[in-house]
Amino acid sequence: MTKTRHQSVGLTDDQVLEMYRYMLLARKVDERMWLLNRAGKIPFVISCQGQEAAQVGAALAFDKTKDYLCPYYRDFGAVMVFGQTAQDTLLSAFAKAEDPNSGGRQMPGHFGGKKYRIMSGSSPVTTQVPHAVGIALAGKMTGENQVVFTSFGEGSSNQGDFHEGANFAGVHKLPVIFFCENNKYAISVPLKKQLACKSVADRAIGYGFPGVSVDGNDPIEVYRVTKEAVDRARAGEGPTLIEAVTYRLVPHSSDDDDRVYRNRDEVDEAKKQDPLVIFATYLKEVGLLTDKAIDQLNREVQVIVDEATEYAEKAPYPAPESTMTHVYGS
Amino acid sequence: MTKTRHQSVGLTDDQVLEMYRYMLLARKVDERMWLLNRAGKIPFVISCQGQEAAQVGAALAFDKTKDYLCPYYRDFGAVMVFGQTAQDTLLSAFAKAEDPNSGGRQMPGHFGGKKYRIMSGSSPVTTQVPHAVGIALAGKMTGENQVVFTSFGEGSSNQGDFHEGANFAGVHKLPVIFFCENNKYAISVPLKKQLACKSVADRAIGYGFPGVSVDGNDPIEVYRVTKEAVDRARAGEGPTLIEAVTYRLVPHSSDDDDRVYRNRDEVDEAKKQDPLVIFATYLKEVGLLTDKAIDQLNREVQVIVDEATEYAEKAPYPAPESTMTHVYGS
Amino acid sequence: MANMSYIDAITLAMQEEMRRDPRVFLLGEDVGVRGGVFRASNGLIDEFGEERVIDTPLAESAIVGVAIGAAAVGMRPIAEIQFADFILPAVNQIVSEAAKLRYRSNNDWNCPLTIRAPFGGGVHGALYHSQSVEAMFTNVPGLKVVAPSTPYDAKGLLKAAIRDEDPVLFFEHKRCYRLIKGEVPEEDYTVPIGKADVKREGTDITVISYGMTLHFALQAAEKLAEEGISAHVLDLRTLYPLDKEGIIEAASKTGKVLIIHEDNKEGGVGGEVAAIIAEHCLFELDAPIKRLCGPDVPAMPYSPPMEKFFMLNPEKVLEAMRELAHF
Amino acid sequence: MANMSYIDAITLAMQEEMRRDPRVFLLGEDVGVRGGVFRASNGLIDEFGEERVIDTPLAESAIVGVAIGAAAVGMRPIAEIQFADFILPAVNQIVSEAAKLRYRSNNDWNCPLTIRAPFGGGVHGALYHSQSVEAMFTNVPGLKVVAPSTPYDAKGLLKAAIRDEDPVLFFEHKRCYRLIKGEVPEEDYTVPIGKADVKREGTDITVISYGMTLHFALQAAEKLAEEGISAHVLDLRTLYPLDKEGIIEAASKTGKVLIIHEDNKEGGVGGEVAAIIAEHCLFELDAPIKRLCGPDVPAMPYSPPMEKFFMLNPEKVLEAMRELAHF
Ligand SMILES: Cc1ncc(C[n+]2csc(CCOP(=O)(O)OP(=O)(O)O)c2C)c(N)n1
Ligand SMILES: Cc1ncc(C[n+]2csc(CCOP(=O)(O)OP(=O)(O)O)c2C)c(N)n1
Ligand SMILES: [Mg+2]
Ligand SMILES: [Mg+2]
Repeated sequence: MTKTRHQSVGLTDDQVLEMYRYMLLARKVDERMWLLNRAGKIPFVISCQGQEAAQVGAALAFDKTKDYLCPYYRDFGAVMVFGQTAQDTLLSAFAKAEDPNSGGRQMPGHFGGKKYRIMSGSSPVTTQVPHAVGIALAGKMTGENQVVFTSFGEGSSNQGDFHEGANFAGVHKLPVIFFCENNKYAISVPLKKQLACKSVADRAIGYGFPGVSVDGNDPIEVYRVTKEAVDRARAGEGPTLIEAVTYRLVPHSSDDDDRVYRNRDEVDEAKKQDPLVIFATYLKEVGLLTDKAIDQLNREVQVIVDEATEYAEKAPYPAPESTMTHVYGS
Repeated sequence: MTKTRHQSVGLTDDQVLEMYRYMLLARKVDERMWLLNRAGKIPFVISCQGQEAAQVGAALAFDKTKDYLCPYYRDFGAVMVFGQTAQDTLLSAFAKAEDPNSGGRQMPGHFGGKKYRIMSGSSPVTTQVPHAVGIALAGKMTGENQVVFTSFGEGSSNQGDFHEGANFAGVHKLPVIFFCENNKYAISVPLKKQLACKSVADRAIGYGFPGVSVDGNDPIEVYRVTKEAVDRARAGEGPTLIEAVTYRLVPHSSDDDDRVYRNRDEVDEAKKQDPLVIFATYLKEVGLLTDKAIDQLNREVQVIVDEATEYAEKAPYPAPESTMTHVYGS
Repeated sequence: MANMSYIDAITLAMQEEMRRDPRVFLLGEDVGVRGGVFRASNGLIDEFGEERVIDTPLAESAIVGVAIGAAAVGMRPIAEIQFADFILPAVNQIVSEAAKLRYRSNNDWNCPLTIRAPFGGGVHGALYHSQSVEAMFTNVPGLKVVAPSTPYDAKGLLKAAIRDEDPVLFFEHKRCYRLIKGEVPEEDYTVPIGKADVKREGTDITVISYGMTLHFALQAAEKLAEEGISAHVLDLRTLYPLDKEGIIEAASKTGKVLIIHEDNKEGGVGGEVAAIIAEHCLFELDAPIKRLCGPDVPAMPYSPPMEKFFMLNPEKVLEAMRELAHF
Repeated sequence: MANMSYIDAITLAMQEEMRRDPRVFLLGEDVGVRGGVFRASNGLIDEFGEERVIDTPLAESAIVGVAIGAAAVGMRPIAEIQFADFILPAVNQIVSEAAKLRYRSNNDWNCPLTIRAPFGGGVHGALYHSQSVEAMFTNVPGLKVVAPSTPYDAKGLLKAAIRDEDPVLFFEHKRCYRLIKGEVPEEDYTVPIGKADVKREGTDITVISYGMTLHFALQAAEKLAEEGISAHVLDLRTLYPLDKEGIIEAASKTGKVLIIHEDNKEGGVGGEVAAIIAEHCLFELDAPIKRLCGPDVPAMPYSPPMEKFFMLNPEKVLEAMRELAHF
């Protein structure tokens, strides 16, 4: 019997279905947040739409009981693989006390949670990259040798912290996967005004470790190259830089109007490559999904998102005076 | 008649003699500063010894009536090509008012001088790299299109400012030559603890422009690759990263003791490649110098250095109260 | 005179200066096609082209460092930092380079650079889109730090900053952008950097502030007037170097001083203002020098009740002013 | 008790903490084989190996950023910044990340990181090896800023910093390194962060200082005693958050306050100290609150007459103290 494409990279049928489910959940939660924003219920949304395959495909290559994630603000797909729930995300969107990322202190997309092995992130881009390297360094010292997954946009790969962090990891051969989600824009600034190299992956050679570029709309391929990188890292062979080529299907955030800087044709064209659509097609082709099953899945996910929304909307805000707490440890 | 090596790269006999003379002058001034330091007459020395060929070879590829130099602290050879005199250097070493770099405000090696088209530099490494890019950007706007020469050590190529500056220049295709003087150490930290790439030049591909590695002990080769880069830059073809492989023959500075971190064999081995020695050998081989001529040149240079020392030692200090001046323009 | 918003005054200042002097150009993230995320550079790329309105790569140290290089050779860059919070990666270039270029070169080089950055909160911006970072720069000789509170001052000070021969950090309170409107003359004018401005004359208490909280003080002063309390309100406008004389004069006038800023209290600009008063007109004081500031926590949280708790507002200001008046 | 230099006390503190706790490690430029450019980590690599005494690449933002990551997962890094002046490229990591990690994660994560940096001048270090950069960080909630002036305090505070659950900036005055010697107990002890210390009891004037200038004040106090003037000398030790009670108590004690620091005056830590006094014990004052500080210029020049002009010294301090006493 010939292997399917996912089997040949070591993914079981169950795993690819799980993959799809995570992608769908991330998408649906994201769509819900836009609705809530447009209805005036939440002040801000930042989106993963278009990048779910890259995020989920990569995250599934890690051992979430052991490895660490230092994500960036679009990584709804990745944090879900590491354990965050739709409810967590909605709690954060509503800035409620129970939000596991920050207790409502940070904007949505500022992930964190020790129990999920997700390092707390901030807004200034790329600061998480050296953190990932430090977590890997600590793992080397303690012998835990966890592999660390850190992600960032292609615009953010121009920050000094990317360079300094990658170089440090290269010198110390640390188990870090630098995952660049190249969605072609940094807010309004197109790729060609951000960098002049052919691929962000080209930067790896300057740090003495491998760089790979992969189609970020194909979660199986993303999984494959990430898994290889993770295996190498776990074997003590050091870091890898991966560029996942994607496209951001929606505006930068709820404060953005992307019509100013990109034409609709371009976006429409990209929508044809929507990873959810093409992955669904694949799963149908290999006989793992049917249209009916997809409908069913959509309904299930919708229920999860509805319940999460309801829960989060009703959940209490943090107390005003709690503003004064946790500046320092006791 | 077969061409000599220097002729085949477009250097006249006079030019290579000038090259040698600059190298020698830089070396002799440097040696003098060490003597003055050891005699307790000046508090600090930082050295170019071992890097003269790289500095002079590269600097001669520029048009000093038009181009700009954003050097780093070892570049005594380069600043001399751009017009600084031995006296300037000694005035700076003695921290005298007449020092053209800073009026005695900065340590030696902190070059500057509008009349020489040398941008004022500071101590924090690599900050000059974005400045060079900005000067080139200005030249593009004004139509002057000067080419900008900026240099830095290999350790300093790990700073974020290198990455951010190089990337900016790559995106805007600016006429900047990024010149890395790889002398194998950043103070005590050896190359392998600084970076894991094979050559610093490998970093260029990540910015979309060419990177070249060259033997920094060979001023003709350094001139050749730099001239090519300058020509390309002047033709609007953008930046180049050049790595000149050299060795620092003396301690990092007068405050350093290099015996702690490198053994004498290594240093002795490197001294065999002393660019002054090998370039003199070459010039003798091609019949441009004799031992006698070298002696004569040494004496001439010695007189210059002696006179410069005498002048600088006698020159007045800045007035104490001048500490309060030039915080802002009037 | 035209009545315009604070942000429009800023746009206009840039436009006029770019028309006036071909050496002026703007660079930053999203300042071109997008016209800035707050639209402060709206339309400029259409008029001046992408050579003079540059969408840079996402790298603040380069934005400032490149601008310094260009300024050094005679250009007059305006570098926009998208949010004041994101100025931090550029601190080395600002403090080690821009601020010290003239001094270290013994006046041979200088750095006529303006860095604009929107600061302050109350816009659901959470920890990293709400900070007041000015105090980090008000100890750096060689820099000038400006924070206008009205459209008139914004335009006049921005023009002065662009024409200044030294680096100026220009902080724009983002809640002022569209909320604060005012008269702005048609003619070319500048407002001098280094001079505080009495925004309201009074005799009972002196309030010293800048940015958005200045407006809270003015609103509160109106109310207090009804209670028969007369407040003297000084707008610092320039935060570094401070207008010592203006501060001493304003403090001496009433002998009761309240300093207000959104930035947290300890180590904020208000401390220096208080210290100047305590050094120069202590015996003219009839009450301890009071400060009303943001709480000493890392930054403003996102969650609405917490943001509200953090922010000053006219009521909190009114209360503090009244209390001081009754001291 | 052993009599040892300030720098030896620092080395010893690191050695003892590294022996005591395997999670403690040191990273920075030249800290390994070279033992640090000031030799503060002399010998540590021999005892603890290059895994725990790490010579990093030349990149301060990475030194701090990597240390933050390691601290977050339970290590206790000590990051050395070679000169305080070179902390500036790491400001974003320090202020946006280390200082805010606990707060932004609602206490889920924290950052037990110590950053050591030699500051101050008078060592022919010129503009960029002499700066006092502390004021940049004394407005940042979430951070603690410490600057000991004696070997006893240096050792005890460094141990406290290493054991602290939050990030501590530890500034070491480089002229104290070998000049200042003192008794240091053999036993393990810590000095609490956040507490100022009365280094000399007195009744006529109160001097508040830290770092090298504290010693100038103590020397001057000796001389003044001969003139019958009794000076009370408070060592701040922790610069952020300040020990308000200690300051108020010391100021109230004599009613005449002189604040001294090497950092330039405007916007320096002394401003906040003065403001605290002016807010809390104004009516106990018998004289304006005076400050004696470095001049408001970008940094200390190299040329000897200028360096001397810039630096405070026992004579300048004596004069200011005497003048205040006679007010
Ligand atoms: C240091 C810093 N500067 C600026 C910003 C504002 N900002 C937020 S996201 C963004 C663009 C990021 O682009 P990219 O890295 O490509 O990621 P993407 O949003 O496209 O996924 C900018 C400029 C920031 N968050 N941090
Ligand atoms: C930002 C910064 N960090 C640290 C230093 C201290 N320092 C001065 S030179 C140097 C090593 C530089 O090494 P490299 O770049 O290889 O240049 P080299 O001295 O070898 O020519 C260091 C760490 C500095 N000047 N600036
Ligand atoms: Mg992007
Ligand atoms: Mg080197």
